[in-house]
Amino acid sequence: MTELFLLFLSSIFVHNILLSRFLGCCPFMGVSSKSETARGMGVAVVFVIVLASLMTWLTYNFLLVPLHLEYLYTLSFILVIAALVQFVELALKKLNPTLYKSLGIFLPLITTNCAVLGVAVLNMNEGYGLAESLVNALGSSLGFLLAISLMAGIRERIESNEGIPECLRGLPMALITAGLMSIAFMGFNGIIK
Amino acid sequence: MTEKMTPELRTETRKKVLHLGGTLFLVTAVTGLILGFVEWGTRIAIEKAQAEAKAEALRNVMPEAASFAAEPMADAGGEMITEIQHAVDKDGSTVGWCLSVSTKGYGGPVAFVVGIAKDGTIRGINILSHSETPGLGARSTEPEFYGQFADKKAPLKIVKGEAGAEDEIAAISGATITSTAVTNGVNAAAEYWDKNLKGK
Amino acid sequence: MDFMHVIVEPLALMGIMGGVFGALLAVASIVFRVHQDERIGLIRAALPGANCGGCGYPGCDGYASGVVNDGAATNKCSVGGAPVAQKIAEIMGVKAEAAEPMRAFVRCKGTPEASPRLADYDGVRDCRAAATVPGGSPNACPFSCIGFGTCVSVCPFGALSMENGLPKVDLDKCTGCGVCVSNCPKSVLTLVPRKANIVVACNSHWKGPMVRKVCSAGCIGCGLCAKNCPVQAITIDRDLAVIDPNKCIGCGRCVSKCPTKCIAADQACTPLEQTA
Amino acid sequence: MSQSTNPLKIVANGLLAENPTFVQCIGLCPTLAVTTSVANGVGMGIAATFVLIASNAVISMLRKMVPDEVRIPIFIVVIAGFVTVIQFLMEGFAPELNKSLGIFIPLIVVNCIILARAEAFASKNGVIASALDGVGMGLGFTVALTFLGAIREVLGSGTLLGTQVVGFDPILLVVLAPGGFIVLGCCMGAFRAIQAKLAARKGACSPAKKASGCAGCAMSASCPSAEGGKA
Repeated sequence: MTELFLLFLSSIFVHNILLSRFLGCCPFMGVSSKSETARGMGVAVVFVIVLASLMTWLTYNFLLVPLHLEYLYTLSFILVIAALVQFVELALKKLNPTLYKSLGIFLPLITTNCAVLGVAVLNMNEGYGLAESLVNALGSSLGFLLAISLMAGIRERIESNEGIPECLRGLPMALITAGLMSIAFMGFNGIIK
Repeated sequence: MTEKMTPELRTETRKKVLHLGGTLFLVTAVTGLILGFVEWGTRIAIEKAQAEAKAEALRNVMPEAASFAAEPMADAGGEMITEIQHAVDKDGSTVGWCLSVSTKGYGGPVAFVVGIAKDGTIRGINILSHSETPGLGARSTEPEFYGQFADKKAPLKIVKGEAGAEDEIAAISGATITSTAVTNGVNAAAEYWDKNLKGK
Repeated sequence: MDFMHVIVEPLALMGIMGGVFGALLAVASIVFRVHQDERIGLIRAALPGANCGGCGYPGCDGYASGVVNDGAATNKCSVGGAPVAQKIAEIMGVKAEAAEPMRAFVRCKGTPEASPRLADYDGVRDCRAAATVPGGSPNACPFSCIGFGTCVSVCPFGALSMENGLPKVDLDKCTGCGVCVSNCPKSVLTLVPRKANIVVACNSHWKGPMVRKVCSAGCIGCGLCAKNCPVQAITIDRDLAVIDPNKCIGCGRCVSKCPTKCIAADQACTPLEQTA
Repeated sequence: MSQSTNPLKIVANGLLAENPTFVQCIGLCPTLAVTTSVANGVGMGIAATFVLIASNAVISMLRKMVPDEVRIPIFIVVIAGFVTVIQFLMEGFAPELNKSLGIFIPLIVVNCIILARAEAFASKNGVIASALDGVGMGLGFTVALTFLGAIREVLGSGTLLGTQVVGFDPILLVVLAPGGFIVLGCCMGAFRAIQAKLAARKGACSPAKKASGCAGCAMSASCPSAEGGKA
């Protein structure tokens, strides 16, 4: 049990999928200008990554391995994720419009998010069991939520700052801020073997 | 809630299911076919590349061996040991053993091969894969570090700074965790050799 | 080559997965159908679909519904740029038709000589910051131009420059986009039609005697201009004269009648000819 | 998105006007992670370009018969197919590049550039135009990756294409994770500064302001200084 907990902590802090594994940077840069959209995006990513990891683990272990077609993992994973996200979007839009208002509009954005497929492929490469895959997925996506919320908070503060030189305003400054945050997260390295 | 299933709605659904399902079926099936074909075509090349990489790793820890034969794992003694190869020279007499070892480094598992000669001296080690920090732990793949293990007797001790005595290995500055992990792996391999492979 | 494993199995497996998901989505799209404003679909088609979030909205669908439902600006798509902004404007019916050409106008003549500076302000040299000072402004007249040049810095066309403590509008560069008007904390700047040449250059709604105490060139709300205007173009709104540019025939009688000379007789300027 | 059809303009468009990395800021994941060396950068660039051209061509062929509801899954399946093909080719014939690019080859599938180009361009234009757009975007991406790879390799490990180049001992941080963010941020700043200077010399309002001010302003059509308000 402690091994799972260690894995959970390490996937949030040590191997943060955004700041040290570089997965999911496109929406990270784009959506983090306002904190409520960033938080909405983060929660949607948590929801989708955990669901997608479950589905891809089942597909891999019950469909690809028995048939010795492991090489099809890229194709099948991305097909499962795309269909899953589209289905969840349709269902959410109909069943719970308020939740869709705050959460659902991020879903098409998440299909092209490297983090979702990245976590699924990592689970497979590390050969994790079902429990480990889900814990890793939850940890990584909470790491994503943490990173994007922090980023949004900082970016809102630096938006109104007049001191930034003209050409650095906006995205270049966001990238440099992300670099500094990534240095801070490197501090967690090594606390967990 | 969802519209009730009126007759024309049912036909529309069936038409749509066929249309969407059919297109997706067609596209995925054709892609699956192409991939199956490409995989079959490149399978030989991939196996050759992988075998080549493995043989090359074994050869430079045990240069004088002519061929390698897989050896079954004896008992639970070597939890770090992942694979054992029995190295023989041209006329079939044992030259030594190659043990593949995987230890927990700083950033993740470090996999390497240890070559142990018939008389127990370590012929050398070769790091296969690691995820250590570049510039620090990653320097374990440089000859200055892994070269130290050549022609040494186990068990080895890791020391900071200069390696004085015969059984001492100088750790990489700033990467003691990686250096210790590799040395423990080598000691485990030597210990496994001592327990199970000595007589053979 | 084992025919089954190489050809048939991948084809069958992927095909069945594709087919099942296609069918699932088809049923879902029917069962979960929800009516949606068709303009969102139109705008979504015009957008590049990069889902990059550069517009601050979560992806293109987010931006499309943002434009239709809560009226977001049509030019926020950095990837699409002007052509996409143009298309969205058309879809939304907000034709970018040639609006009445406007220009910025400074409604204040309170130079440091005319209206004394009450406080020695050494905070952030920015009007928006200075406006938060108790009393609303370091100057004697709280309606007057603070003079730290925020408008100059925000103008995207470089049409404004500070002269003697007040912004000066360069009529050749000013396109009337209104960025300065929205940024001035005292709303001293306003947009007037380019053809109007007589405008009240004061922003104060104080009674006459109080205005006289703080500024020698302010409008005291005496109403002489309103009485003498042949076409009744001038109204007094809370002790401040306002000239209706459409009625004003530019005779200039009010300019001569005004005791404090605060009605500016700027020369009317021709609309900006297209040099681009 | 200039829809003009002459081939050179489409390719130039991908390279400069809408460089995926510096202007559109999409496809950042591989850009940050892989550009620790020029070899990696070029390898990743070429792999992405191959997939980009092939998938753009095939998607524009299919664009007529693709129902709108399943548009994204179909595009992604086509892209994933080509990525797996390139993965096999790499494993078979370029093992060392495959080891260094590692997890980033399967991630080409969700690389925002490819799906963005598929949706924005390929699904609306002819096969040749889409393929050319793939060439343009691929080249722009490869140039950006090589440029970043060179900077990070020289600063971070003091070598260029493996040969020792720089005297001073390298700054380790540049090769690590945070270095990617910072170097890309500075390059993008430099890129915008150059664009602003070029624009300023032409007497137009600088693009930074243009992006915010001019495009939506009703007067932009007749504005003398908005360079090329129209497409």
